[in-house]
Amino acid sequence: MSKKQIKLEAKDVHAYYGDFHALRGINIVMEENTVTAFIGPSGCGKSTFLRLFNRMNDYIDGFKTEGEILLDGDNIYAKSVLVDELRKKVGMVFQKPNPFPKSIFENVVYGLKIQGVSDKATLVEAAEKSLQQAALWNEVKDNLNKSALALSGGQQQRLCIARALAISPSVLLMDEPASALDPISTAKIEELIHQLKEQYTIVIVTHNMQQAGRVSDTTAFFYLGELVEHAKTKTIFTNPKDKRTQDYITGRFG
Amino acid sequence: MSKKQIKLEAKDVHAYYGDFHALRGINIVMEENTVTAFIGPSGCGKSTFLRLFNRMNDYIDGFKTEGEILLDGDNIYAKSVLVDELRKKVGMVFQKPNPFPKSIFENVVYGLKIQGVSDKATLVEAAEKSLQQAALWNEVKDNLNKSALALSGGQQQRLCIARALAISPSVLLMDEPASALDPISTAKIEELIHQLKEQYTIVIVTHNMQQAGRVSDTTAFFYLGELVEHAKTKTIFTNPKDKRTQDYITGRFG
Amino acid sequence: MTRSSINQLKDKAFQFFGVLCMLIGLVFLAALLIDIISRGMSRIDWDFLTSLPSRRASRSGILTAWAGTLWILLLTSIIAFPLGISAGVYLEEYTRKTKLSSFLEINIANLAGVPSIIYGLLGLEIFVRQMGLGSSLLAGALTLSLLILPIVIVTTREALKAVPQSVRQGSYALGATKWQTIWRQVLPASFGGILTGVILALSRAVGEAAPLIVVGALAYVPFVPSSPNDEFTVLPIQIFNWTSRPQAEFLVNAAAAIIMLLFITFLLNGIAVYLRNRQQKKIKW
Amino acid sequence: GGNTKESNGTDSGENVTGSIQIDGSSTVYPVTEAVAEEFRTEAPDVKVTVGVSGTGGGFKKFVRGETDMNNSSRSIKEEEAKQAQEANISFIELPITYDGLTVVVHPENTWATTMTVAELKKIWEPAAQGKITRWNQIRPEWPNQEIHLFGAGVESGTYDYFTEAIVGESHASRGDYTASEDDNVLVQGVSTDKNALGFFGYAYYLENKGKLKAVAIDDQNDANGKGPIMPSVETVKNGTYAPLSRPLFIYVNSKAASRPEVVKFVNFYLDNASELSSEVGYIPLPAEEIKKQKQKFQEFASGLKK
Amino acid sequence: MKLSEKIIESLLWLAAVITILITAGIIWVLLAGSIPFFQEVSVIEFLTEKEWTPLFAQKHFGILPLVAGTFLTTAIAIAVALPIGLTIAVYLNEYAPGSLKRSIKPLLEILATIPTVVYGFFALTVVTPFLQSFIPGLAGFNALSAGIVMGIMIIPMISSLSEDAISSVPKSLREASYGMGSTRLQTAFRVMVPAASSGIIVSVILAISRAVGETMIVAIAAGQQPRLTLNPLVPIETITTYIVQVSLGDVPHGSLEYRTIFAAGIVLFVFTFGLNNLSFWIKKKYQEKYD
Ligand SMILES: Nc1ncnc2c1ncn2[C@@H]1O[C@H](COP(=O)(O)OP(=O)(O)OP(=O)(O)O)[C@@H](O)[C@H]1O
Ligand SMILES: Nc1ncnc2c1ncn2[C@@H]1O[C@H](COP(=O)(O)OP(=O)(O)OP(=O)(O)O)[C@@H](O)[C@H]1O
Ligand SMILES: [Mg+2]
Ligand SMILES: [Mg+2]
Ligand SMILES: O=P([O-])([O-])[O-]
Repeated sequence: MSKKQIKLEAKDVHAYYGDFHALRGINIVMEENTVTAFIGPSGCGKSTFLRLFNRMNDYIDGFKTEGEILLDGDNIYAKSVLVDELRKKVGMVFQKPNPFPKSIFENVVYGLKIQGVSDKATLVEAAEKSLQQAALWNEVKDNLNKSALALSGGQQQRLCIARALAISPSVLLMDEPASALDPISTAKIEELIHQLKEQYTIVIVTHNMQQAGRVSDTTAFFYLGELVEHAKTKTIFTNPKDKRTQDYITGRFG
Repeated sequence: MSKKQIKLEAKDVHAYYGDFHALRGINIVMEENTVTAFIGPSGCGKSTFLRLFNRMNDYIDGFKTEGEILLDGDNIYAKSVLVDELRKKVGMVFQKPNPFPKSIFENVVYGLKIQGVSDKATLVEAAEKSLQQAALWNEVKDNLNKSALALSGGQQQRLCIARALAISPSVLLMDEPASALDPISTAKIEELIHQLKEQYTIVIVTHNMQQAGRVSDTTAFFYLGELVEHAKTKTIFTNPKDKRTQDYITGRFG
Repeated sequence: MTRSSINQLKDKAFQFFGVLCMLIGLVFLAALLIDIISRGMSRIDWDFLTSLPSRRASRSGILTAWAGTLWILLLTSIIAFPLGISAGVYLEEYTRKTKLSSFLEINIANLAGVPSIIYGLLGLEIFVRQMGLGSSLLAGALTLSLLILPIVIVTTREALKAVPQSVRQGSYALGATKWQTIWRQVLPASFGGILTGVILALSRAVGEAAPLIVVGALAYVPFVPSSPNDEFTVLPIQIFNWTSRPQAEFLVNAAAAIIMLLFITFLLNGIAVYLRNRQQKKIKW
Repeated sequence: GGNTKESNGTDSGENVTGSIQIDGSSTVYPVTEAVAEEFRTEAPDVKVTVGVSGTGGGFKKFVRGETDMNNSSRSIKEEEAKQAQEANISFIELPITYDGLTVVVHPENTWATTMTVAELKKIWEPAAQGKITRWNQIRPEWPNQEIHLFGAGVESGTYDYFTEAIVGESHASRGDYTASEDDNVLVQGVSTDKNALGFFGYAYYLENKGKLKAVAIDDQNDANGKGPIMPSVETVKNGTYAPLSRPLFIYVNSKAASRPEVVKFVNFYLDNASELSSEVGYIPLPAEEIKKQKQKFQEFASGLKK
Repeated sequence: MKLSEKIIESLLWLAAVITILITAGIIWVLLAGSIPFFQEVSVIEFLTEKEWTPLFAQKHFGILPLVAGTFLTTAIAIAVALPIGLTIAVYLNEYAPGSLKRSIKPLLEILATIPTVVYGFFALTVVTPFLQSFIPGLAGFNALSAGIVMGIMIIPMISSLSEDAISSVPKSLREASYGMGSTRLQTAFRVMVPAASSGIIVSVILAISRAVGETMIVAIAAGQQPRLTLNPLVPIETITTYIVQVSLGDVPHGSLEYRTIFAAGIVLFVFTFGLNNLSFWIKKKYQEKYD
């Protein structure tokens, strides 16, 4: 792997839900156009950490964070940062597909519409492009006005990816994007991640070790709010440094 | 493994939730004083099948079953069977610990009380015995009147096991009994299963392959409502006959 | 201005408007309470609580009214609660999704929405006339019982629903019958919730005037009822009576009686809220 | 009740118990309420309830024997008496005080200080319904504003009396006005509405003098006073406040009058009617008249004993 | 099943079935009262006549003035409660910190627990004089202040039920919207409110039904004069007030006048019954959508 530009960086990040100390001093660097997988047992803080990168935790009562999160070298928690602008740069895909109860088309162009784009042609064009990127276009192109809720789970998840791509982010955060899906859909999503990596920096949380192995370049193992180990995926899976990583990988717990 | 008495048997069992065909012709035999593990991907019907053995599905609207389930050679779905009597012979432990919102003592003796036992001494004796069997006695003996909800998750689960043991069943059904627990509690429960096997016939559903490997004598792999393979646990894990079993064991899906 | 800052501005503006709307509600509430307290507080003393009604405002008290209210509360509880809780238990624990059960459900939702004055007409015709109870406490209490029955049923069901299925399953798995499970596990576990609902229903009954007017409870009743067959008056009706008198002093009396009525209502609601919170703290499923 | 001896109402000390149900006129209500209240000290164990159904509403119950006494602001009608007879009920009528029906407007109403009976008729007759809706339709110089009417409900004696006296036919009037058996509602209505015109018993006017203005009434009959005449104790007593002066009554059921607590109550009523009725704003009957009524009732009550 | 179990179940069943008897009782009472009425008064007259003077010598039996009065006060109440209630619901859901939401919701709900006589009293003695100070033509009894006060009373119905509806929209939708860079306002009105629309509509319908059936506020403060008008400044009479008025007069059993209250009652019942069924139906559909 050649040395690339640093895209995301966390410096001594702590996070608290009220009194509960959920993240304990995390330092990590993620490079441009790579896929980083977060793994670790349930409750270790993977999601919490992931959501710091687009400030999705902002509205949670009692949530506090310390330290710095840098996107392209700028602290995204600086006072001057507009959260909605940040989120346009950092897209997110959730564990369970969460399409809006609207048509497929409306889902994809939602992000553009709230930015004030109303020109029909632009919207149509953007919709097609992102649906194609998300490998969904062929399946839905004749039914753009159908309700998104009528799609299968796997299709819905790809729709959510298309929706995120439509506003041209540079980073894509994915929190267990395939855990609610069947094996075939999962394979499609993994394939998609592989393609998207060319243009996007991707961070993916997963419970499925095999999946981490298949899709990611580097893997970070979290345990009880700490980042235990971050290294090339192959290294983590074949030759982990830490005993806890070893135990987790081999299924001693989790 | 020497040839033992047949304890449980299913003959061409089908089950339906309304129109949905959840179990498709299951045949299985389980011997006395063994531990059988049910594994398989989510939704394959493990829980549905397990709950047939104490007719726990009876109250579900639209649930229907066909075929025969035999306990000690008698069909438990025969007209003459009293469900409450059956359940005294076939105990059950659930995925999430579900203690009653009462004291520890009241939890353990509940089964006896509803059978009409009201002699204080008998109850106290029974409570101690089952709590000891469940390896919980030492931790709670001074606090028998404390609310069961104040126990930790692992303790609660052992309490639920003690509660099931108190009415002296001969079969114990366990539906992912450790999946909501931390590694240490999990280890305790596994240890307990090992001990209980001497006196009880145990059926355990689990998602954790390692766990199945550790606790069970035989393992049954379910897929899409079918029983794909049932064999000695070692055989299943090292030398499965079916391609699907192989795929599942190695984490190709699930 | 950029698109984004316009959006931010709109966002802020709405936030301001939201606070304003909340204030409208709260200020109105405060104004109402302050107005009534400032009018009526000085009128409340021992004499006021223990005097019979009189044509002279300054001598008139609310003894008969609050005694009537207590009677009504008592009788209504005795009638409505066993009935409502039983119906709630049946609907939540026993019915399968049959035509009857969904019909019952629609029916109860409807009953809950029937205006209270219609219950008054029902009470007038059935209890006062057909059953010949006259404008008695019993007739009033029966009428109010029917009125709050849907509330009791619905809140009982809510409370039962809040008991996790796992508790029932735990009980069944130990060989308990259905009724044993309900009686020994489900009802005790939902007791707090049921009690909460029941108290809320009572607080509704305390404040009702319209159906009682229809069953004929508006008269000069200068004695404390001593049996369910006596005629009666209750606080809301006494208030209604006094507000429709022209003399200013009676308005003071009305305000004072309102304070007492609000006191009872808030007390009941307070108890309900307290119980609900305690229940939520005590049992975390 | 242990009172077997003939009671004349003044011999207290004996413990009378029982209950008395009274209903009827809202005009008479204040007097009966006052009497009932004072009677509590006289006979604390007698439960007296007083309803306000209006004279007509009260009579309907009275003639079926559902109540013991009826307050009435007019004499019983023939058909009502007939119904009583059919139900085997006999009764006695006792006048207790005088009232002057008062026509009132809002205090800020500067124009309508006097009105003739003819003008009142023009406003209230059935034909006026939906047509006479503005003050200047009555006198052109009055303002061109809506007129809001408040008056007694149709079950009331006041309504019967007023329609009889003004429209010329009992029970005939327009229907588009705020009609209430409860005179207090009418007071409320008129006192908060500048365009209001209403009528009710003198007592209610007196009680609310500050918030209401009475209208002087001209019956255009010089025989009983010249020109417009204001209602007052004087004008009612001397009969010049015509045609809206009237006596008020109580009616007592004969079966009830054989019960000692009722006898005691009625005697007490007559003894105190003058004082209490003037206290609540009515015009007492002359003393001899009261005496005569007591006599009459005593004969009636003792006649029942035989 | 054991016998005792059977007996208990039957008793509980009986309790549940009593609710059907109550409904049947209501319908029977209303019909038994109004069928004789409609034998004397044609339904056509009842529904089309423009005057309601059943108690007078010249009887007119047109329910329209009462319906108009009911409609007027209800419309005013909803005009007050809907914007305020919905705004509060959205505000509490998207903006207010949890602690504020937890304290404001019960505070506002106090508004719904205050007995309605109290509101009537307040409308008559405070709100009307207050409004009269800048609306000169306002009568002492009027639809306006009764409607406003009724509107305030039902704010918590709309705000709480709508808030429940909005917060039962899966959190994932809100996250999706934020994740795309929406502001809270955009999230609220483009995603949450549309997704919760059926619940919100249900809350509004129930509020309307409540306002239609509300009695004491209008009986005390809106007047007792049936008139076919939409002018909120003059005394009017609602269906409920009419029933109270006649009940106060204690019209004797069996007369035509007595039956008018059942005829009026059946109209009221039909209105609220229709509204409640509509809301129930919407709610059912909505639940199916999300489960
Ligand atoms: N909103 C919240 N309030 C309080 N505690 C929270 C909240 N969200 C998460 N936590 C706690 O923070 C810890 C980390 O949670 P997080 O969701 O980041 O874990 P995770 O690694 O993503 O787990 P999973 O694999 O189950 O998704 C957990 O202990 C969790 O209980
Ligand atoms: N009450 C029910 N009504 C309808 N369908 C049901 C019900 N319970 C289970 N099912 C369906 O039956 C199938 C088998 O469910 P079951 O719970 O037995 O799976 P499982 O193997 O135990 O899965 P898991 O590992 O997730 O517990 C699933 O597809 C499930 O959706
Ligand atoms: Mg997570
Ligand atoms: Mg399962
Ligand atoms: O109430 P009335 O005196 O007018 O019958």
